Amino acid sequence: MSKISPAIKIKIQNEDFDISEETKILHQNNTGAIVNFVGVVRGYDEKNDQIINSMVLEHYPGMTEAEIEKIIIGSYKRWELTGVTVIHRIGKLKPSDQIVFVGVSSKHRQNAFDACNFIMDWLKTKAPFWKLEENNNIKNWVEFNDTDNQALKKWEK
Amino acid sequence: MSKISPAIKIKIQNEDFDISEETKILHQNNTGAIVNFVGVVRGYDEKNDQIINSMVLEHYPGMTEAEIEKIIIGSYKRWELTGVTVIHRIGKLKPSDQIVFVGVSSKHRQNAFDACNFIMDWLKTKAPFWKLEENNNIKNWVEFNDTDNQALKKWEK
Amino acid sequence: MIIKYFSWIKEHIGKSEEQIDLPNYITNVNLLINYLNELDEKYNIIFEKKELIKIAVNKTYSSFDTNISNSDEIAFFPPVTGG
Amino acid sequence: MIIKYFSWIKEHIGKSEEQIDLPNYITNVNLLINYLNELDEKYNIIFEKKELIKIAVNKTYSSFDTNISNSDEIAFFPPVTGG
Repeated sequence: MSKISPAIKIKIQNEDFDISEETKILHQNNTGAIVNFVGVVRGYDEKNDQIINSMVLEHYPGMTEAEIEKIIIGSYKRWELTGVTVIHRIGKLKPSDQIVFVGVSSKHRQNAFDACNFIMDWLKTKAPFWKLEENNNIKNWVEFNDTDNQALKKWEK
Repeated sequence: MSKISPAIKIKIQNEDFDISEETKILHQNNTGAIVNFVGVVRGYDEKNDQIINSMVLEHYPGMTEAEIEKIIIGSYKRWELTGVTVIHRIGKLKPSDQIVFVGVSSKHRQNAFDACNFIMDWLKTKAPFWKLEENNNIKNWVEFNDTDNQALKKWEK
Repeated sequence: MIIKYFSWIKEHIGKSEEQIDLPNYITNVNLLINYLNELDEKYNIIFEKKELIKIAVNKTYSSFDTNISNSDEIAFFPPVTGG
Repeated sequence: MIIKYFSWIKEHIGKSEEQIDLPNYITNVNLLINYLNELDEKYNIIFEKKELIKIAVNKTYSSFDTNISNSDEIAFFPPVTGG
């Protein structure tokens, strides 16, 4: 966990999160628009045609927080944000569990949409997390999806 | 209020809303991504260089719900959504109050981002609501902002 | 026919709704506006710049040449400012 | 030098972290990989397709020609799959 300023919050945690509470924190002076993304564990892996009973998320402690912090600071300037929160869960998760929260506040709505969308695209391709899908005794490290790389490219200026 | 199907919810109400509760409702089978937009009353009108103490929102009962329902049904197909909730508050609101909630769930994140962004752009230009800003004895009907019209155009196929 | 007004139009007319009996020859929104303009000059300011007025017939966005009859509900309002 | 491994690379190596003493002539990531490949053949599968491996030096994304020294922390991992 690190809390860089009152308006930037980064947490890597096992516990679930409460979206209402997180939204309150994003509510700063001058905020007119808040966009939240919530990622949910799905119970089915389409690529491998496989039901998922649970998954385990591992990450690279220290690097994760540092890289997320860098990307948030860049987003702050680009979209004139008033707050950013990134929460990513690790450890064992089950289908329909919340896995990731990206919340962004700004004076204007399009900036909030774009910044939240960009940070999610970035997390998918750059934040050092890895998913191990489990189905009884079958364990399968999820493979990187190249369409995520394409998604990130749309933010290149 | 109208609740068209388990996964579509439209409410025009005086009361505040709870984002966590609304997000749970959006959490359907097959949902992988939820995007929420929360609009917040700002305490300052930049156009008129005017502090806002409160505002009153009026709408056209019946037409509001019907028009929102139409746009949601169109979005459902276009972005393969699993749930949509639109809540818009009416009556007297104060700066930093939540005014509007648009929540969208989908299998894939870009669809959720786009659908939520589109519905917000649509609400801003087409949903029959009107804001009266109040500052002591000065009352001022907010003027339509033409940049909102431009924003909606980006969704034309 | 029920006519509804919202926002500053409602304040200018002094009521949110009125009932009028439509003569037979009033068959579309444009003709209704001409009729109201002649009925009372309070309508003139509202319909002075018609391009700034939005119209709904039976709670659906409509235009100046939309057909109407005595059983319809018409609404006149300024561009919307919610969200 | 500390070397960290994640995901299937960690499982293949059989540990998440190891400490090695870097000879002086190992001055960048490429040379380290050659060194490991000669040390034990378990490394070969990992570095067989180098374009599939991501590298961090001191917790920052780096490349095969990034300079390294014995006091650095290096990590090898597959493309990420969080979010």
